[in-house]
Amino acid sequence: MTKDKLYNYTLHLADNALMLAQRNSEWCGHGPVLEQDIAITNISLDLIGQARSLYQYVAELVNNAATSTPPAGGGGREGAKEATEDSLAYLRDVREYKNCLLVEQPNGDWAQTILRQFFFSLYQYGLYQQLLQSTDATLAAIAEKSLKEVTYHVRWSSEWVIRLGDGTEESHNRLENALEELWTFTGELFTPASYELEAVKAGFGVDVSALKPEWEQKVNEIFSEATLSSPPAGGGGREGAVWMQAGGKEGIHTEQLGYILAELQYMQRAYPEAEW
Amino acid sequence: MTKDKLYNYTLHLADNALMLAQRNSEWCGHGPVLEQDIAITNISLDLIGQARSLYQYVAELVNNAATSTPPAGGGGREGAKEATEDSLAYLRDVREYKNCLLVEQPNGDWAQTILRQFFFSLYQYGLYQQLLQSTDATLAAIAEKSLKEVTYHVRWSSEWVIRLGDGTEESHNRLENALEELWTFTGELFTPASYELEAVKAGFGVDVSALKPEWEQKVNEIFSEATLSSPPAGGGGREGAVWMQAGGKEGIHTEQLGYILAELQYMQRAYPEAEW
Amino acid sequence: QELEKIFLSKIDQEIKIEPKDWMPDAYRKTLIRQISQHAHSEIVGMLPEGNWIGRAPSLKRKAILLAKVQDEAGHGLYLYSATETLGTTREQTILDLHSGKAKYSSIFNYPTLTWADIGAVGWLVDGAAILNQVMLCRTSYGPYARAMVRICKEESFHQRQGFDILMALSKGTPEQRAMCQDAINRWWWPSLMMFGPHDSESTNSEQSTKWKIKRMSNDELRQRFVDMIAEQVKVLNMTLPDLHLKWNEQTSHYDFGEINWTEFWNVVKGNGPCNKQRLDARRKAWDEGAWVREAASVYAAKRKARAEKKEEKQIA
Amino acid sequence: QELEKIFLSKIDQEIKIEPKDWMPDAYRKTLIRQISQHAHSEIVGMLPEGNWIGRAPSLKRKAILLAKVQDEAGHGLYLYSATETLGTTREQTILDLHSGKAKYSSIFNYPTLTWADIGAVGWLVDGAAILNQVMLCRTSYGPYARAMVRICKEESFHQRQGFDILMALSKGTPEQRAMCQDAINRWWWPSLMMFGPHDSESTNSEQSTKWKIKRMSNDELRQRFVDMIAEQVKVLNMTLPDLHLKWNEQTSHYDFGEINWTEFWNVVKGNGPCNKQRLDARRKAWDEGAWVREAASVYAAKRKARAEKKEEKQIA
Repeated sequence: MTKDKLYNYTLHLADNALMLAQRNSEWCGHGPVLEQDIAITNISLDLIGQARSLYQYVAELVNNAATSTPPAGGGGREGAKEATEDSLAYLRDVREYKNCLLVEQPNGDWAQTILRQFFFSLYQYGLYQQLLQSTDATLAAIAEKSLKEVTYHVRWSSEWVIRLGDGTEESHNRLENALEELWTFTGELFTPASYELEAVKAGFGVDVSALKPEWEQKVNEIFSEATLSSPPAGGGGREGAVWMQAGGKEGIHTEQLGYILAELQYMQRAYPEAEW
Repeated sequence: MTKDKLYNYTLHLADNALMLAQRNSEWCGHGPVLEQDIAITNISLDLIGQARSLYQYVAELVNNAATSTPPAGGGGREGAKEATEDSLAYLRDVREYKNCLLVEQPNGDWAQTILRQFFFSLYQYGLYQQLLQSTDATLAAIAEKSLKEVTYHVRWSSEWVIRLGDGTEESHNRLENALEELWTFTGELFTPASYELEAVKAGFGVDVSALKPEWEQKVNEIFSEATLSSPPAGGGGREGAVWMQAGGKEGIHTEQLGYILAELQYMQRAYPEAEW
Repeated sequence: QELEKIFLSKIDQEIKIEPKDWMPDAYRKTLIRQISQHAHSEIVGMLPEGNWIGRAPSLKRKAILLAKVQDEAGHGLYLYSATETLGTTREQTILDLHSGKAKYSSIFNYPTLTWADIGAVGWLVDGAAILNQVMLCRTSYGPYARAMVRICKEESFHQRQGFDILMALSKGTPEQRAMCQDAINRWWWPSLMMFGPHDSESTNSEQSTKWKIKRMSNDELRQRFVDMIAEQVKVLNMTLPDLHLKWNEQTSHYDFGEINWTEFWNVVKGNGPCNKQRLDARRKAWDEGAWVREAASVYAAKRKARAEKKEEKQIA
Repeated sequence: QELEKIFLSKIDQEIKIEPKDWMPDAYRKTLIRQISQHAHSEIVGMLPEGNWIGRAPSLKRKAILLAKVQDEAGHGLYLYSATETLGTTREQTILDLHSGKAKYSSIFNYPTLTWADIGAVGWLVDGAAILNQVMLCRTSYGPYARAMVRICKEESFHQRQGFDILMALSKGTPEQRAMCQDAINRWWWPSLMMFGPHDSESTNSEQSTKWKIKRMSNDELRQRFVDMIAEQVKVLNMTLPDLHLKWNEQTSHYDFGEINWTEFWNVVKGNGPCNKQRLDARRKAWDEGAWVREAASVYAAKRKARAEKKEEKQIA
């Protein structure tokens, strides 16, 4: 039972990292400056690394639990072989992915990519810091290893938010547009899914709702330095508040994800018997 | 042996129709005017219809030849079930598709879509007219049925070429850009692939090189009415001539096709056991 | 007053109101609002289904889906024409959509996530739409009623196609069956919402009923829908996601649970999962098509001018 | 004349020429042309491989490929810096690429059609590049030689990774083996062309050799490549698509068939399958990045101005 919770929780963390890595990697070879092409690719590589560690852990959980019935979306084909990082990453359909909506959004222009990274990295930073205390040693270890990377991601993306916000009129406007595009997807980060609630109860997971105040404070800080208007109050029915989309963590995605998967999974789907 | 030639030849015709149908269908719901959204979708539907008739015929050939070894790219999975229109349309990889490069090119703007359609429909018109004389009764019948549709496609796309060419300065320029983008892919239409040569010899296929003069004349006619500059002389090493790309008919495609396939094939690849 | 009397007596006698007839301003406005909303729903409705054209799992399904979405474009055309008989232009009507002034059916603000959604949309969404449209075939405004007759014919065909998709899934692999049930679960409640608020909450209904624009209430139509679907779902060997759904011997209808009206109003207000995406897509198509429309009209003018010149010459 | 003597004597003594040293104009020009062409090759070379990042068949392969393409961006940086030591700017160098004035290696004008192409590019294309680069580690211009030393280390790693991809395919399913052979067939001849025309046809070679920019001839390098690959291909249990390929006991080298020089010159002239696509992609990235570069420089200037103001205040 704990295994199941752990399975969903870890998969969620892995899917987040994979999808953002996939999106960022679309920039590789197409960045606005060579140095930044390298930087965004670096972030992509870090995220793939995180995803791999997490998927490997899930695969281990699945394979060890082989006696009990495997949880839905085990990522194995019929008559299942062992789960692997790749079966988990490549062989589920859209409803089984548990990433938040933010990371599957299109790259848009550089401003949108930057802002998406900033929002997500800042969230991941708070998350991994808390995850250091996880009762699950593997998760804590992954968090520790990742935290160094994420610290850099936060710094890099913050600097770019400031640079664009306080740069030219055009870059400022583009960043404001990106904000309008993306803000609605930030609420989900701090609204726990069922398995996150269970994970907190069980002691190995992080209470994401508690991460929000610090996240908001940091966002406001950077936005103010970037001469951006404060993001609108999020959530709920409050007058003038922006509605917050949700669903991704429970597998209800935007229509974007299907297209990501078509590309991501092509080889694994087309050559089911192959090893690479 | 004749079966093999017939197989490749027919598959080539089918792939042409399918890929252009797939491309055109991307406009559905996104066209510049409602009436034209409907029109381009109509063309897409006609082409899917043609592709289906042709694939069905290929499937028949493959299944009847079950005693002899099936030709490469039979589209069946390992331990193959019977070939069907869908196994042929969906289960080959990029090197096995025999469509010309022109039809896999991206839609671009409306001018590019129009010009691609004009070049292709005009080619198809000449082709199907000759195919009426095919010694293969099925191919002749498919040609006859399709010819009515293609006649309309030629008229519709010609009218649009004229309208854009002789419309505004912007539409004129966009059409010229489309010409620069696409002209290089027209030479392949009239350069027979190995299986086309064999098909001509065997009596069931059309000598595409013989279609060229009439095609060029009609293009020049419409271009002149559209106040467009004549397309440059095609092919070969001639000074000032545009180089003509080729390879698609032999399975050497542009990098575009891989992405088309990822989307087109997703469901069939992800659910290999399913019927729809 | 005389005119209004004639108008009302026509309504009474079930004589259709025609474009050239006198009609009250409020009647005209109500119709423009309703028909254009209906037209926009057809056009925006192309998007969620269009999302699966490229990935349809067989050539046959692809052709059927493509033809269906094309039909919706056609329905849009009929309906835009009907609004034009009331003195607006298609362009103005479309701009009202893009500015957010005009609405469209909220159902299209949900995403189509799997192929099964295409089946569920056909079966449930078109199914709900048809009930409304069948009623509208007898609506009091002539052009609207006639457009509806044409639309209804095609629409019932669409519903069967949707059901057919789900039927194939329900007989398929375990994954396909799960996909089918999941789509039904996600589309059921939003389909019920398509009939609008409860009669008691519905602001426009009373007057519309008097004018015989509407001929059945939201709740009546909704009940009819539930009764129909609750039976059909058995054929699929699937269930509807409502614990309160139960045949009621007394009323000879199905009882069913309460709709989440907060969600309903929220999506209407623009906060559905895809509101922004849908409007952005429509605006993009419109804006990127501007040069095409302009070229076409400039060319048409040129042609006309040339033809007139030629004619003059011939006369001279 | 005195200066030229010093310069030549340095070359003679294998002392590196450094940016501040006097050098003949033609030497400088040759270097700018060659190094920038080399830089462009790294950058354009990101595109064919980048085409498979999204579709890499496993997470591990995806990470390796991504890191590899990133390395190429890094190599581009080193080399653009090296050209800057010769008195050009990175921007000017890049604009010359976009205008078609500067060239890049023609090999990148071929499409990557299957995953096996990623293996073949690594093994054959990087393999050919390395032979050239190893030679250039001893080139006479200091910054270029030092950039090459760094690049060579990474590049040989890339070649092994490419070979490793093909190795996995060669041990895989029949489809994978076919994919592997097909990729080798398509990339073999273009790789041989990477060494440039025959020595007898090579216009720039002689002077470059005197100046010790080049230290081996095109044909020598090509022969070395053939000898290496002809052995390695056996490990893969694959073949090279050349009927004339044969070990020659007398020369202790492999004989091989004649290159299709018409194709070679044609692709150089811009008519390869992807010339337009590659340049369009680079121009697009550059143009769409213009506002980003501008914002960054405006911000940097603002920051600097603020810092100076602050400093002034503190001093005052």
